This record gives sequence, C-alpha cells and structure tokens, in this order.
Amino acid sequence: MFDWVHNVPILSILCYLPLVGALIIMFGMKNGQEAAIRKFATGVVFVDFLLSIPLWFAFDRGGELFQFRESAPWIESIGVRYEFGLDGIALLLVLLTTLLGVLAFLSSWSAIHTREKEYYVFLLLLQTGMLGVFMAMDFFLFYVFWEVMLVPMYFLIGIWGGPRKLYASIKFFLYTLVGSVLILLGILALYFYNAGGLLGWRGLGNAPTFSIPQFHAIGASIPPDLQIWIFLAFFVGFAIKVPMFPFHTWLPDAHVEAPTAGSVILAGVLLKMGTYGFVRFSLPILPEATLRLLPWMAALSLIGIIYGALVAMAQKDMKKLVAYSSVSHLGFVMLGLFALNGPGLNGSILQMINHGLSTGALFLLVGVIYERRHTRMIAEYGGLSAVMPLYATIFLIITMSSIGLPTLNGFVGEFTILVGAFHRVWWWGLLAALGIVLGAAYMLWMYQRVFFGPITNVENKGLRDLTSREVLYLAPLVLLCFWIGLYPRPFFRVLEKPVNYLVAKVDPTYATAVAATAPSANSANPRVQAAAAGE
Amino acid sequence: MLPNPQEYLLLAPEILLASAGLLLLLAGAIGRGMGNRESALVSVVSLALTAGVLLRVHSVVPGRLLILNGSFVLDGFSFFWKLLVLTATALTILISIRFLDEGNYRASEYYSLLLLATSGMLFMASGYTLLTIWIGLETMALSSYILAGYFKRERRSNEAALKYFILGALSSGILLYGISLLYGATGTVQLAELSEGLRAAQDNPLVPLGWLLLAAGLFFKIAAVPFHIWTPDVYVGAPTPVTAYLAVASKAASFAILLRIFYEGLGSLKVEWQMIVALVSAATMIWGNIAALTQENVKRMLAYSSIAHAGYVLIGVLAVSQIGLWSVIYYLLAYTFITLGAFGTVILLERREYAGETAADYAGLARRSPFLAAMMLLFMIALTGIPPTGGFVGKFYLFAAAVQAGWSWVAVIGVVTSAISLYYYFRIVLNMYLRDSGQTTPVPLRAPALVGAIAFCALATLILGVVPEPFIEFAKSSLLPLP
Amino acid sequence: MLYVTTTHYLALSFLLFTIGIFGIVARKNMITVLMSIELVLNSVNLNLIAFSYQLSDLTGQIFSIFTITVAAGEAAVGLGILIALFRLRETTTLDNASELRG
Amino acid sequence: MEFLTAHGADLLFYLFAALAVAGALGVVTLRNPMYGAVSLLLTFLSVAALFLLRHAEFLGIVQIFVYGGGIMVLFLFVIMLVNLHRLPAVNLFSGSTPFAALFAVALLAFFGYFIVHLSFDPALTRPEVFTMVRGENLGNSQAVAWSLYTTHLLPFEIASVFLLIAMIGAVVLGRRQ
Amino acid sequence: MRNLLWVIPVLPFLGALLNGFLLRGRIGKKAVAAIACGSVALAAILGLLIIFDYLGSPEHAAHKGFEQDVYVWVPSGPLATAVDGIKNFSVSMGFLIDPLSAVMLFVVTFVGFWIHLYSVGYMAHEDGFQRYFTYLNLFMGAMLLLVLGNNYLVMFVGWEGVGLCSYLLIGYYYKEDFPPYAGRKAFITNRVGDFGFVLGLFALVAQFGTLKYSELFPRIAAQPSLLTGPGHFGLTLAGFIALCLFIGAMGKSAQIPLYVWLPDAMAGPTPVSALIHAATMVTAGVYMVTRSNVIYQLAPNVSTFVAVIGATTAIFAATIGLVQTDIKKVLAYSTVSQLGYMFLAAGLGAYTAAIFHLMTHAFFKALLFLGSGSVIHAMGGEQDMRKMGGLKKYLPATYKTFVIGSLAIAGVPGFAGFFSKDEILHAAASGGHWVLYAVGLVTAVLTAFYMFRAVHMTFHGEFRGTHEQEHHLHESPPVMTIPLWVLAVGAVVSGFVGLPVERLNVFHHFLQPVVYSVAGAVTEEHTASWIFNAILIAVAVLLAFAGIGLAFRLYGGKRGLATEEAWARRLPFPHRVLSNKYYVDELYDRTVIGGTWGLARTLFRFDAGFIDGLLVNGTRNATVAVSMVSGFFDKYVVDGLVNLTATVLDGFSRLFRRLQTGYVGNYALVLAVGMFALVAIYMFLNRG
Repeated sequence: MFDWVHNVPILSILCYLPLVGALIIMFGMKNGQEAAIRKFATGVVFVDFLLSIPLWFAFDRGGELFQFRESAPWIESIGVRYEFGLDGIALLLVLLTTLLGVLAFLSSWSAIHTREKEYYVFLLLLQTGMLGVFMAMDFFLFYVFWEVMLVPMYFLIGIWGGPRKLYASIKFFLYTLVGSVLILLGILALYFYNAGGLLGWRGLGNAPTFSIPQFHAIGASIPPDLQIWIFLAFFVGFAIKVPMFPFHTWLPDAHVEAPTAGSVILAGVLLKMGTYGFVRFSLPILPEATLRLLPWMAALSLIGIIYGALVAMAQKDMKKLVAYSSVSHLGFVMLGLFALNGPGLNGSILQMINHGLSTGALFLLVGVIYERRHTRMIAEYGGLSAVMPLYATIFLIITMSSIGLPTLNGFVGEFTILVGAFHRVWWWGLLAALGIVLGAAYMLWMYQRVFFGPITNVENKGLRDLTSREVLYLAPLVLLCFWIGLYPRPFFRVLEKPVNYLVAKVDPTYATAVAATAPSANSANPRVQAAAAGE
Repeated sequence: MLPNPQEYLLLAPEILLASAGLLLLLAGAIGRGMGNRESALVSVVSLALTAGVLLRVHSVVPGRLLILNGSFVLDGFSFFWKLLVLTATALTILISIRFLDEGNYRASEYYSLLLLATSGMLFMASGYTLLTIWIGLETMALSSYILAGYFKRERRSNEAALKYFILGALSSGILLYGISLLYGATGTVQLAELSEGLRAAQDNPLVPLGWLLLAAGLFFKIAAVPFHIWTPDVYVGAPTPVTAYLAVASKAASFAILLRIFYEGLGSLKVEWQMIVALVSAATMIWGNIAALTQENVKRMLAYSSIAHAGYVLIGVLAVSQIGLWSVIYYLLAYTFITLGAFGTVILLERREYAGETAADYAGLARRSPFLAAMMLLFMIALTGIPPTGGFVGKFYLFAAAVQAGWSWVAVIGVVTSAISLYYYFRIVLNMYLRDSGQTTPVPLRAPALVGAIAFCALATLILGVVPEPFIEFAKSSLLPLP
Repeated sequence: MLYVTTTHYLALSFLLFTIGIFGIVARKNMITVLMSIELVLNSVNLNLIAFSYQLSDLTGQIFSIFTITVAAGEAAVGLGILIALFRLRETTTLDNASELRG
Repeated sequence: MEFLTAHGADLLFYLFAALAVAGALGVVTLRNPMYGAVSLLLTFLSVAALFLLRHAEFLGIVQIFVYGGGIMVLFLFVIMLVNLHRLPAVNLFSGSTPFAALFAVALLAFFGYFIVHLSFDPALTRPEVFTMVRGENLGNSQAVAWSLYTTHLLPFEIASVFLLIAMIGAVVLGRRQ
Repeated sequence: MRNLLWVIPVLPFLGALLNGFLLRGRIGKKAVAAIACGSVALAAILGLLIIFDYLGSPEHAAHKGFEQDVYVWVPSGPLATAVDGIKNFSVSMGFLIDPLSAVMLFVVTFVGFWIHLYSVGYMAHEDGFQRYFTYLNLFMGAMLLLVLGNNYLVMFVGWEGVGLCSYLLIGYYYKEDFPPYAGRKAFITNRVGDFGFVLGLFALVAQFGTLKYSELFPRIAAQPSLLTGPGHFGLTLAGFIALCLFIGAMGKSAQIPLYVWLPDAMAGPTPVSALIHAATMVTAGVYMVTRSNVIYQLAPNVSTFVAVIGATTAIFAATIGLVQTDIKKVLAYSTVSQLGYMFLAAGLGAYTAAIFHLMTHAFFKALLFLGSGSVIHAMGGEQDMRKMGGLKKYLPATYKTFVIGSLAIAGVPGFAGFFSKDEILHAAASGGHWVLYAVGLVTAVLTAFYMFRAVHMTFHGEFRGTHEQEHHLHESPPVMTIPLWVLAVGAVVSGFVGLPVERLNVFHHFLQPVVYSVAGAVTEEHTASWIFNAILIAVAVLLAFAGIGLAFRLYGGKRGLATEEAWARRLPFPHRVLSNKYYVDELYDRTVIGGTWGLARTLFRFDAGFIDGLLVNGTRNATVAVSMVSGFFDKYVVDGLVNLTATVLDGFSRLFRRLQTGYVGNYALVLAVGMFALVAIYMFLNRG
C-alpha cells in the first residue's frame, strides 16, 4: 500500500515542501491576507506530515540500515554528493519533526498577531532545515542544513520573542555557530584523513567523499589521537546544541524568550540535533575516542541531570522551569548514549522522542495559559483545576510523562537508559536515578502551585478551558505518550538494527555475540564473558 | 629583441579598455560633455566588449603563453582575474549611477578613471615581470587615489584621498625598494628568471629583506594587518561606489599579483613566506573581526570586514595547494558579489531620507522595504559564511585547504573569528528585522540599474552557494603552477 | 674601505630611505611629506642604478626610468590632492585632516 | 694628487653622498617648505651626479630634467600657490615624531647590521654593457633606448596610460568648479 | 479461564477511562457509581473464578504459578549480562497467578469492591464525584498490575501507578492548601524509595538480563552462588539488591525513615485512607519483600535489618499513636505500626506470617477506617476525638463494627488479628530473637491500649461536640453500613485460615510454594513444642487484655478528656515529644528538604550570575587598560567565562579603534613599523 514511496524521491519532497510553501507565501501572498497565510502554511506542514506517515509503514525494519536513499552528484570536485537516507533513528526524528511542526503551526494561530507572513515563512524554512539535518547522508549536506536552520530560528526568537529577545536571539545564534564551525573543522579532518593524508597521520587514500556511511566504515582505522581531536571538535558543536552542562546557558534564555511554537520546536527538535549528532557521528566514527572520553562525557551528563533538576526547582517562571528540566532530561539522553550498550542507546534515542513529545507538549500547555493571562510566573496562578479541568488533566498527564511515570513514554526511555547506565558503571545509574527523584519534586511542585489550592488571583476565575483547536493539537501528543508508554515495541523494532549497529561499532565484542544470539533467545546462550561486563 | 608585432594583438582587451577610457574622456571634454547615464552605458558596453575580446583571445591561446619577451603571460589564471575585475567594474558602474546623480560631479572623467584603473588591473593580472606588474599596480593605484578624492568638495572624500595617497605612495616605495633588492640579488625582474635566480642566491642577505619589503607592499594593497591601517578611513571617506570598487576589484587584482609573485616568483622561498603569511593571516582575521565588533558606521564595519576577509583569503594562499588556489579564486569570486551587493544596498539607502551609514539607520527596514532588507540579510549571512551562500562554500574551501595543508591552527582562528563576525553582521540584521523605527514610509526603489545590480549580486551569491560545481570547474582551469 | 663599491651606494640608499620615511611619518606639512616621498623613490633609484652597475645589466636603468615617471605622476596627483585640501581647509597641515578615525 | 686621480671617483661619491644626505635632512627638518624644496633640489642633483658615477649617463640627465626641471617646478608652484599666507607657527612635527625618530634609529641600526654582512665584488662589473647596442658601442642613451623599446616596451606603453591618469587626476583635482 | 488473567487489571482501567475521559461530565452520579463499582465487582468475580481455576490447574499441582505474557513491552536491546553473556534484555507485559498473587488478588478486589461501594455513600455530596471514582478505579487497576505482574517491571508499573493515584486522591480536596501538599509529599517520599527499588532492578538486570520472576527465583534458589558474589557498598550482590528493594518498600510501606508521608496522607477522603493507606497500597512493600524472598534468604544481614526496622517502626509509631487526638491519625499511626509488624515477620523469614497479617490487617484496618469515616461523615467532617464521645447511641452499627475491628487488631482470641499476630510473635520467639519478641509484645499492648482509647473517646461518655453537630448525628446509609458488616465478618473469620497449629495452618501450606528453599541458606526452623506455643499465646492474650483494661481504666466512661489533659500536665515532655511525632517532620524540613532547596537556589544564582550574567552589566565603556587592571578580579572572576570573553573582545575592539587615530603620520608609522616587524619576525623565526 505504501510501496509507492520507494518510487518517488520521498525524502526530498518532504524536505523541500515547506521551502516551496515558504516561497509561495513570500512571493505570492500579501501582508493583508493573514488568515489565508495561516491556513496555507499549516496546510503545507500538514501535508508534509501526511506524506511522512508512509515512511513509517514502508520502512523495512529488517532491511538496509539506510533506506529511501536518494543520491546525486553535487560538488563532484570534492566528492560532495546530494544524499538523503533514513535509518531507524532518523526515521523517528523525521516523524517527530513533521508532527511537532503541525502542532507548532496550529498553536501559532492565536499566539502570533504581528508580522504573520514573515513568521510563517521563517517557520517553514526552519522545518526544511530540520528535516534536512535528519535526512542528510552526506556530511557536507548535513552541515549545510545544520547551519541554515539557525537563521530562521534566530528570527523566530528575535522578532516574536519576549522582552529580552534581542539578547536571547543573538546568544542562541552565537553559541550554536561557534559550536558548528568547530564541527566543520572536524568534518574536514575526517575528509582528508579518508582521502589522503592529514598532518602527521598517514591517510587512507580512498576516493574523496563526505559520505557518512563511508566515514562509519573507516572510523575504526582512524588513529586514536586524531580521533580524540575530532571528537573534541564535534563535542563542542554538538554539546552546545544538546546542551550539555557547561554549555547550557543559552537554552533558558532562548526558551523563555521564544514564542510558543519556537519553544516547541526548539525543545522538541532542535535539541535532538545535538544528540543526533553524537549518535550519527561521534559514536560510530570515533569509537576509540568515545571509549577514552567516556568518563568525561558521563560526568558532564550526570552533572547536567542533577544540576538541571536542582536549578529547575528554583525557578519562578514556568517556561524557565521547563527549560532547565530539558537540561536535566537531555542529560539522561547523553548518559544513555555513553552507556554504549543496547538499553542505553535504545533508551536514549527513544527518550529523544519522548522529550520532544512531552516537553513540546509542556511548552504548548504553558503557551495556552500564557495566551490567556500573558504571564508565565507560577505565583500568578493557583487553583486552575477548578476553572480549567480538562487543561489540568492534560497537564497532569504530560507532567507524569515528564517525570517518568510507568505506562507513559518517559518511563520507558528513562528506565532503559538507567539500565544501560547502571550496567556500564553502576554508580552512574545511581546518580542518574537521583535525578528522577528531583524531577518529580520540581514538576509536581509546579503543578501543585499552578493547579491546586484556592484561586487567589481573581483574574484566574474566568479563564476559559481548552478550545477545540487546542485540544486538537494536544491530543496527538497525549496519545503518543500513552502509546510509547504502553506499547513501545514498534519503536524499539525500528531502532533495533541501528542500535545493534552502533553497539557493534563501539564495542566489537558485541558484534560477534549479537550475531550469535538470535533476537528472541533468552537463555541457553553461549557464555560470552564480555569485557565490559565487569565495569 | 623586437617583439613580434602579432603578439600585440593578444593585448587587444587591454588596449580596447584603455582606448575606451580615453574616448570617454574626450567625449566628456567635447561640448557640454556626455551625461551620466550615457557615460555609464558606454563604459558598461566597453567592458562587455573587452570581456568578449578577452574570451576570444583566450580561446585562441593554448594553455599558457608568454609574450613580449616574457613580460606578459596569458593563462587561465590571468583570464579568471580579468573576467572578475571586468565584472566587478561593470557592477561598480551600475551602482555608481545614482550616486553620481546626487553628487553633482562630472561623470565622464569618473567612468574614464574607472576604466583606466581597470586596464591597469588587467595588466597586473597578466604581468610577468615585476616591472610590468608594478606599473600596472601604479596605474590602478593612481586612479584609485583620484577616485577616492573625486568628490573633492566633501571634506571626507578629500581626506580619504589624501590618506590613501600618502600611505599608498609610502607602501609603493617600500614595495619598490624590495623589488630593487631582489633585482640586486638576482639581476632580473622577470618572474621565471627571478625564481631561478633565487634558487641560486639562497644565502644572499638581500633576498629575505627584498621579498619581505615586497610582501609588505603587497599586504598593503590587500589590506592585511598591520598594513590595513589606511582601509577604514579611506573606505568611509571615499564615495561609496569607489569604496566598493576598492574593496572588491582593487583587492582582487592585488590578490592576483600576490599569488603570481609568491607562487611563480618567490616559489623557492615557499617555506619561508608561508610562515609569514600565516602570521599575517591570523593577525588580520583577529584584528579585522574584533575591530569590527564595536563599529557603528556600516561602511566602517564593512571596511573592517573586508580586512578580515583578506585574512581568510590568505589562508588559501598559504596552503600552497590545488584546493588552496581554487579556494582563493572561489572565495574572491563570492566575496566580489557579496561585497558589491552590500555596498549597493548601502548606496540605495544613502542620502535623502536615509543616511544609511550608521547601524541605527537600518532600524525597521524590513517593514519599510522587505526587498532591501532581504537582500541585505542575504549578504550578511553570506559574509558570516552561513549556507546556502557562496560565502559558506568559499570559507569551506579555505578551511579545507588549511586543514589539508596542516595549517589547522590558522583554520581554527579562522572558524572562531568567523563565528565572532556573526555578532557585528547580525547587528544590522537585528536592526532591520528586530527593531522598529518610528517611520513606516516605504523606501522607494528608484534606481533600476542599482536595484538590478543588487539583485544580480544576490542571485550570484545564492547560485555560488547552491551549485558551486561549474564555478569550481572554472576555478580549476584557472590555477597557477604550484611552486 | 675608501674604495667605493655597491655597498656604499646601498648604505646611502638606506640612509635616504630612512630619512624619507622619517619625513613622511614625522612632518605635518603635506608639501614636506610629498617631498619625503620623492626621497624614498630616489633611494630606490640609487639602488637600481648601483645594482645595474654591479650586475652589468641595463634593466636597473630602465626600471629607474619608470620610477622617475611614476614619481612625476604621483607628484602631480599628490599636489592636486593638496590643492583640493587647501581649498577646503585653508591649510596644508595634515593633522587637520583627521575627521575619519576609529 | 696621485690619490685624487686614483680615487677621484670615490671622493666624488663621498662628496655627493654627503650633499644628498644633507639635502635630505634639510627636507625633513626645515620649517619653510621653500627652503625644503631647495634642499630637495640639492639631493636630486647629487643623486644625478651619483648616477653618472655609475655609468648611467642617460639616467643622470633624466634625473636632472625630470626632477630638477619638472617635479621641482611643480612643487615650487604649489608652494607659492598655497603659501600666500604665512604658515601658522605651529609645531613642525606631528605627535608621532619621537616614535618616528626612535624607529628611524632602529631602522638605521638594522641596516647597518645588514650592510656589514654584504659584499660585492667590483671586479665583476663590465661597464661596456651600458653603451653597447648589438655589438656596437653607440653610447648609453642608445643602449637604454634600445632596451626600452624592445624588451621593456610593454611597461612603457602602460606608463603612457599611467601618465594620462596623472594628467586627468591633476586636472580633476586641481580644477575649480 | 486462567487465560483471562490479563483482563482483571484492564477492567478497572476501563472504568477509569469511561469515567475519566469518554463519559466525562456526561452521566449522572448513579451511572458513575455503577461503572466504577461494576468494573471492580467484575474484576473481583473474575479474580475468584481464575483463582479457583488455578487451584485446579496442573500448574498449581506442580507448585508453580500460571504465567501469561501478553506482549513484549520494553525490548531494550542487547546487554552483556554477568552470567549469560550478551542477551537481549526485554520485558514483557506479563501476568502471573500463584498462591501469593491469589491472596493479594482476593484481598485487593474484595476489600476494594466494598470500599468502592462505601464510597458511593460517603462521597455522595462531594464535588468531583466522577473524578473520585476515576482515580479510585485507576488505583485498582494499578494495584492489580502490581500484584499480578509476572516481572518486577510490571510490578513497578503498578507500584508507581498506585503512587500516582495516592497522590491524586490525597490531593482530592485540591482547593484547600494542605491536601495537595500532602499528596506531593507522599509522591516525592515514595520516589525516594523508588530510587532504591529501581537500583535493585538495575542490579538484577546487569546480573541476569531479565526481570521475570520465573527466570530469576528458581535459578537463584538452585544456584545461590550467582548472587553471593560481591556487590556494592561492601554487601554481597544479594545483599545489595535486597537492600535496594527494601528501600523501595520503606517508601511505599511507610517504614522508618520514610513513613512521614502516611499520617499526612489522611488529608484524603476516608475511604481512600481505608483502601490505599491501610488495606492495599501500603502493603505492597510487604508483598514485594515476600515475592523476593529468595534474595532475602541469601542476604541474612539485610533480612535482620528489615526485621529491626520493622520492629522499630512498629513500636515507634505505636507510641505516637498513644497521644493522637485525630481519629484518622490514630489509625494512620496504627497502620504504620502494623506494617512494621509485617516487616518484622518478613525480616525474620516468616514470609507466610507476614502475608497472613497483611491479609487480616487489610480486613480489620479497612473496617476501622471505614468506621471512622462513618463517624466523620456523621460529625460533618469533624475528626478530633476530643469533640466526640457518646456516639454509641447515634451510630450503633458503626460502633459495633468498630469494636470488632478494635478487638481484632488488639489480638483478642477468636478475632483475625490474634492469629496473625501470634504467628509473628511465635516466629520471633522460636528464632530466639527475644529483643524483637519483646518489642512485638510491647507494641501489642500499646496497640490494644490506643485502639480502645479511641473507642472510648469516640463512642463512650457523653457527646462533646456542638449542638448543631448533635442535631445532625445519624447512622450512615446502608450503602455504607453493609460494607462495614461485611468487613467485620472478614475481620473475624479471616484468621481461621491460619490456626496456630501446624497441620491446620491452611494458609501457611497454601503459600509455602512461593517461599523457596534455597540451597545452602539457613532457614529458621519452627520446631517448637506445643507447650512453648501455648505459653506464647497466653502471654500475648494476657497482654492484649491488659492493654484493653488499661484503656478502660483511664478513658472509660466520662473520663476520656480529663485523662487526656492530665497526660499533658503530668508528663509534659514525653507528651510534647509524642504529640509532635518525635519532631521528625521538622528534622526532615531542616535537613534534607531545606538542604536541597538551598542547593537549588544557590545553583541557580550561580547559573544566572556566574556562567551567564554579563553582556548587559559588563563594563561596556571601560577601556581595556582599566578593566584589565582594576576590574579583573572582582569583575571577571565573578562574572564568568562567556562574558569575560565578550568583554575582552569588546575591550580589544575599542583598543583597536583607538589605535585608528585618524592622523596620517601615525598610520605611516604603523606601516613602517609593520614592515620592520615583518623583517624582525622573519629573523626571529630563522635565527641560528
């Protein structure tokens, strides 16, 4: 039924549809037609979302690692190709992006009243950039999308943001740009190592290329000291985006100042690009460096988990609280990645999606009352349960998802991450589990202060409950939270191949052992004493 | 030895252009003289003709040809630079028309000087003895002095000319002194012979002093630190189209001779000059970008930015590799369009209702003229080096060249400073899009030539960023032999 | 020592070069600065002629013809700028022309 | 006397060199530009003499004609044009003079260091080159001309463009409007 | 029939879904009640059917549980386990019925149903009737998952789920300030416990790569060496896991030091207290420890620790219970105390005794809570016993059942509590743990005393409330009294399944397959003579009567309030300490909670001030010269790296601008010096 997607350049269509939409709005629609622009733009992303759904069905779980590949020469002289493709990880992230895109657009209808034409143009451009990042299979192409996407985001924060938008927008841009230019250097080092020689290292003399699979293939043969340099270059770039602990200060500012849709996309998708970078590049291409720098990465992740949670606790602004909670959650994701085992990787990739869903939903929810009251200060609220019961319920579900309650998505991710982390080094799991306790503390405290108690502020008495449009864009997220929480298997199934691939890359002992173990086997395995087991 | 007269035919483009300049001058002197638009039209047409003849000449020249007793070379390298310079001049003329309208100065001499300066650049690109190159350089420089002071009743224009002249003459003296020492060491000024001679004169103490002074003179022309010191003042003071011309054409031609001299004349000293170029490049990137951070005047900011970009291009020079060369070529190609476009936008905003010079003047431009704001945005993005623009691809090649050649530390400085540059480029963007001015009257797009030129530059910037391959192929055919 | 060689010419040229640069840097009067530039160019010519003699090669002499030519051209333009300056500011002192800075 | 005949040319070098330096110093130190111009003339003429000592007869004459005759007159005209009023009695030297002096001393010291490492063999010179044209000894002017119009014709042509520009420049800048 | 096992937890969830979402606000109270009670009743009936089906099944005959994996839930991926090498760690949504689950299933559904029914009456006039039943059904579902799961993760789902519902139900009266606070306190305290729980699970996964009981326990029992290797914190692996799991149990089952949430949890509606905070949820810890008995058997020192904590909690809470004047608080502390009793048993290895007490306790404590609820209902929300008295004549049914419950908890022979408590004391004594035995006895006395103190203060003497309250006093409707009677019957008969005679102890034999005999582990032998048993029973019974008697002596008749005041007057210090619950809450506030908060605020200041903070307040106009010298330490060190960079760049930028003086002479100097510098650098680089 969905086989037709193999016969069309589906990824390019998905990626450039928003761009085309943006151009049409830019040149074909006038400033007076706000309603039309709104509907058209939302329609475009909705079509984009619909088009992305067949990917889920047409994706062959047991097939090639990268599917739906498109390949064409681009800059032949240096071996750059226009290559798109998806593995399970990217597939999930693409679907997340298209879905959150629709929701972000819907949420903007009532939130944005100034310069709407520009707003939707930038939002559409952003969509193209994000999709491109996840689809690119050529490192050069990846980098192009990676940087392109910064510009619309800058404007979204800078034009439609809060009071300190000017500061926040340039801070966001500068931080990420500094990071990304270092990535560029890392890419170049890889490129030249693959193609010829580099500095003191004797290169491999392959055909020059930026192809990511090719880099994966040569990863293990890169000498360790070069790996570490490249890893560090990547690290700064990706860690800023994630953001990991010492690089996180742009995030609260950006989140707080961005408009709701901006926050949703920022938290839901943009942050994932950092972690995606680690998954796609740092781990498989630089396995030796990964192993050597493991303690440092884990330390930063753990600090991030606990630090983010503690700082979140002290917040008075809801958005800021959610922003800091992102620091903590992304700490989990990073920790899971650097657990370098099946559960850790599976969990952290799933948690990327989970975080996108639940934090995206949280920002949407905060946006809902912000639109009604124009304040995000927790102290301004109280007792909302009485006037907005439906809102309170959905907020509660999302809160629970965020703090990892079983049967909701957050739990599945966190649990598997923690299993992985504990398995790698037991006290990683211990410290990270502390983060869960703190997570419950700050989220519930916020929930209590906003929804419970008597209504102290008269302005809150007349608040309207969710409108149907708001329900429309929140409901999918809630359903997905339950789906992943109750039956995450389809997601794990999609991830199975890439995760096994990654684990085998980082730890070759797995490669043989996994091959020997049928996926269903539970016992009666050959007793392979893996080297990592004792850690 | 008398040169074969037929060889002069190969000089047709240069002769044509110089004659056009002369004709224009005469036409301006007869009667009431030729008007602004007519002169501009004639100039552009003659530039186009020159380009046509140039194409013809190069189509008959096989590979690389040395003529006129080894003083003039016809190769892909010179071909590229000539085309670039002609294009830049044509665009400069297009963005000058409106400016001259408002300045009330005679137009024909202005265009004539531009054409003559350009003919000097053509000689620079093809010159193969230090003498030819230098005299071409002086031709260009002298016209530039005059052009910078062309609006002589404006105090700033005059001051710019004066500074440019004095410092230019001094640097020319230094350069010449270096040439004289090299001549003393080798007995020749022809590049090929010079290269031979230098190999023989390894231990002659005249050699290092000679090439260093020569390099200092060249660095002055491309505005590398610390010889950049004239740039900001001159760029601000000179009439804006002239500033654009200086920042683009003059710089490009200077890079052409820098490459030619360093690669072909001083090739045997490669290891020595690489280090110096690396240091100068690093200093230039750092100084240019940092000094630009706090500039409020857009022209001055662009001046510092052009200093910084010279630093980037030097990265390609010092890499001494195929990719290094083509990165320089590609980068300057992109830089030409970006910078001309940016200055064009400044010109369009200048005068009358808009001052266009301070960053604050750009406040709310996005509301008043979405087209102009979008153009400026594109140019700023390109200058920062963000895809999908030519600026990104150019920078990519430059850094690639550095990494490949093992000059990673220069590349690191390059990437970090280019990230810093975001701050000042985007201050303009910030003003255009993020701030509101009280005014809401739209900015009229009155000058079709100017608007057309800006649009063309924008298009070129995008094309260079999205489909770089044909241009790289072109750049590849324009390489110098590596030392 | 007394016997004059190219080295002596070189020494003289260095001296004139230095004095010329000093003049350009230190003097305020634009006319003097222009004259100092001529000093620098003369020092170059001395070099060229001395090397030409040393190497028994005519190129140096030819080159210095061009140097003189350029010197003349530059003097003309420089004096033109000077006159424009004088018309604008009633002075030839360079320090008055320092509006552009920073 | 014997000394003079043996070292006449050398002594002349020292004489003219001293005069050239004196003139140069005069240029950069004298207050009145008119006196400066005269000092400059002294330097020009001394340098011309030094050219003659190096078998550059044509160049020597050109130096006198162009510099002494052309450029100097230009300077004098301009000085008279702008010096109608006495120059204000302000400092001759700009604020950077101490640095300039310091720098000049350093440069000289460096050049001194540099000079002592140089040596040229005077025996290598063959002055006949400067007068020979295709094997015939026709004199320096012919030799220069021959070289200029054959080997170095291209720069010569460009120089014409250059001079044209200089002319335009002088007119454009000097003309009253 | 057994194959429908998975339907049992789904039924209440369906009820919750209907009431909470699909039919939200669209149906009347009767329909709501019908859906809620109906779903639980169906679950209870189905549960009974399945239990009987199981009892007749071959699995039961083979001393095994019946298992059912519904679907693969969390297929986490390959993992290098310590004992099996690389293994796909995967968790199924799976269920298990075995004797232990059967007991729990019965208790939960049976008690749960009657409490649902009672709630219909109790909550009849409350706002949010539908919300209440949604939560209650949700709770039932989660609790059933907890007890029916066939692996630890499903148990954990239920574990967290009941925690959530507890949070919601405690905070049911959300418009007031205290209940939401109490709910949050409960949730977060539980999270601290869960922290331990999950750590234990991680250790199991790292070792075995599975969390399924049937893959873990038989294997460990057969091959104890798998877990006797070194673990963490100086414990064996078994010890580490046991300790971690017990930390979880401490939180859920309100043991020292994590018991603080339970008394506050009484802020919720009274049926909730009965269901969640007496009968079911709080006993989950005991269930979990019993379920994991293999591991505890391999960790004798941790087991002892469990017993000691249990005993300490038992006596500690009982003493606090002595002075409480809030009727629900008395019951709350009593619950904490009785849970301590259960852990005492579990720690001593008497797992069946623990479960036995769990079951009887479920009946009589639920009964007591519901009784108190009936009282409170009648009193119009009043909970302070000092304002009650003499309610016997107004609420006869409540009175009678309440007394039955009190007798049961006091351990009067013939009532359920007698049998179960006796079994625990017996275990302590026969094991030679005399100190623990003594503590148990004292607790028993205290329990008898405070329960009858409550009976006297509430039902005897004369009414001490307002006239208005007196006017409204009435017996509760049948929908509330019927559950009271049913539970009262349960509080009597449920003890007879575990007669203190070896052969007749049906319950013990029934549960025995669940308790593994571990190879090489030391197990407590229960081989005492019948005389010894008889003496123990006699002592216990005597003491129980002593407690009851003392209560009558002090609080009987109209003496109640006077004694209460005398207490405080004569023994001011102990009374104050006990009334303030040993100041534990205050202690926690000052240390753990306060500490965390302080840290959070400090870190935020650090974040806003140090890592961030400048660009705005930086020394914009200071020159680098000034800022480098004077500003360096006090400004840059404080203001932080990013902004330091910004400031430095800014300063340099200004410095560079300053160098651009505008004077041509200066520029020429720069050029000349630059030229010289090139030469100098060149010479420096090529020196030697």
